[in-house]
Amino acid sequence: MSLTLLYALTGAALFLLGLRATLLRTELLARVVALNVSGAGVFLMLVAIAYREAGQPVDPIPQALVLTGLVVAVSATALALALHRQLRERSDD
Amino acid sequence: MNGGDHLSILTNGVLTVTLLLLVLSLWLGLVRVLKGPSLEDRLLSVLLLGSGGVGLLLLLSVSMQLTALIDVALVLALLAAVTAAALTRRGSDHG
Amino acid sequence: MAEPLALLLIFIGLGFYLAGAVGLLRFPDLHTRLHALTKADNLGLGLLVLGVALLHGSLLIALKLLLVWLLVLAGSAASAHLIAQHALRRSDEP
Amino acid sequence: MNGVFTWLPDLLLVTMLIGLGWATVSSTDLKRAVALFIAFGLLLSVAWARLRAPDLALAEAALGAGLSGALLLAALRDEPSAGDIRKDLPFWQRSLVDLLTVALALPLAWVLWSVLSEPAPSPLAERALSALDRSGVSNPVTAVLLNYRAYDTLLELVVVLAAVLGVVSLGRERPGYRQAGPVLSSLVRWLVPLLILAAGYLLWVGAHAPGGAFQAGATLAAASVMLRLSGADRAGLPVGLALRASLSAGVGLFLLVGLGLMGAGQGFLHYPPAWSGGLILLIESAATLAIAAALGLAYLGGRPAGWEAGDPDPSHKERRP
Repeated sequence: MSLTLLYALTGAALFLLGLRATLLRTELLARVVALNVSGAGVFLMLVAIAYREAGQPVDPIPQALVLTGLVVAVSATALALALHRQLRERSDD
Repeated sequence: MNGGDHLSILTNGVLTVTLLLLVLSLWLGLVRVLKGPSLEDRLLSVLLLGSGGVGLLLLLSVSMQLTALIDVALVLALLAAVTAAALTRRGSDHG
Repeated sequence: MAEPLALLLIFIGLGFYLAGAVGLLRFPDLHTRLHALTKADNLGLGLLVLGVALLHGSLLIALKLLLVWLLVLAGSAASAHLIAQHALRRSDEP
Repeated sequence: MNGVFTWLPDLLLVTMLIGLGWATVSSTDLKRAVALFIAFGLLLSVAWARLRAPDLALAEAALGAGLSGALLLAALRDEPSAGDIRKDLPFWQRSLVDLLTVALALPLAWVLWSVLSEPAPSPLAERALSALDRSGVSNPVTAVLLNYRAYDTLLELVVVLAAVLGVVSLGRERPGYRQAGPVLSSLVRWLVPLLILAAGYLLWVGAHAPGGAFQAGATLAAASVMLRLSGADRAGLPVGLALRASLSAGVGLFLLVGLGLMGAGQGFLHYPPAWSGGLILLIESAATLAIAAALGLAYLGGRPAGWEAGDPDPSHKERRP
């Protein structure tokens, strides 16, 4: 068991937890949060794969992918929340 | 957590113990996030988690010999108050 | 003999963290919990910062660490105030 | 060294992450879920640090603590009540999802286990690292983002822009906040300049140390969030044309540089080594501005006053923080 494997398996667990909740929850806000947890799991898998023991340089490519992914995930969350708000405002009338 | 060369093996071992203790106290603080009961109570422990996170990053900056982690701690410290502000602000009069 | 001293400082600092966490858990209401929390932030992180600065042994890094501590101090004081005020206001109006 | 002992902190951290993730997604109380998710983000930033990804830790610290928490708390404010509105799916659907999860879990765990048990050399990583001295920067992550895979980053910026245009086109912004009291306004008065300074610092060091446009943009956006929370309705964002210009600055300058290089006989975004350092800094500065404007606008949650040409200029309503 290596540090890579430990964190990659954690990432896999979070991915599955989030995915399951995204499918099961019915409230939109809860779904958005669950999807974010799921995405974090994917990021964790990628970064764990990029990890190298001290003394060797880490793999910069997955890290760069995840860096842009973090910003994209937040923007997508903002879009989902805006959609959610519109949906509610329109169904209230 | 792996150490570098200029620290003795003993120091590294002790640092691991300190990391362990800090993560442990965060575990304790986390129970309050889970129990609540109010949102304020929960975010109070998120505050503890924030300063605990800063502490963890600083300890890791020694044990992993990665001084860039101090910059991360700096950003985390700068944003420590945003969550509390976001929680406690009320809408403007027309809102 | 900077290393043993540094580690000692870090340990004492962690004591405050643990005490803060236990206080957060055991104290009965929001205001006493706020109190427990600020101890961890102010003293715990302060001592930890001192120890870490000794271990790094560079003046520039020490200054940066001091800045980190001051920022957390100011941030947590402001947050604690905001949360206390908010809770007070909420209990005023049913 | 004795492996298990040095790993105990990691084990605790990992169980904390999974526990928090579990509690977050299974909370019926939405307030609880949001508080837990904010805590989750904080720990994630420590995990990135532990995995020797300080670039990611910086971005996560700025985004998790500054933006997504505030975004979710604002969304929570709109929720009608904290009442339990959960509707459970029918039994067969729940069983189907559980079955699907297990069916995914087993092969995923098996693949990770068999692939990652032994460290394998990564030829791509070696190539990326060996070309570093020709990339114009010495931070490998920045080199990947803005040199080797500049295409990819350009398109990521387009995605962010598209998402924010989606937010803007959906409707008006969320109502603003009351004027801040003395504690918050004095906090904002020194915090916002420091955040701007920190963003500039991150942009600058990104060439040779952890940092760069994404981290700097997220930090700058946090300053905007802070301004908005203190009662400044514009959140520090520019008005009208200037806002549109800053939103599109990243994609625009990126394209301009790419096309310019094509015109000069190079490939699209194929920097001449002597110029690459300067070009990368130029693109990164524009991208920082664009990301900050986009995320700041995303926090407003819709079209701000003054977005349309016909809207009255809101700048006279701007209150000083």
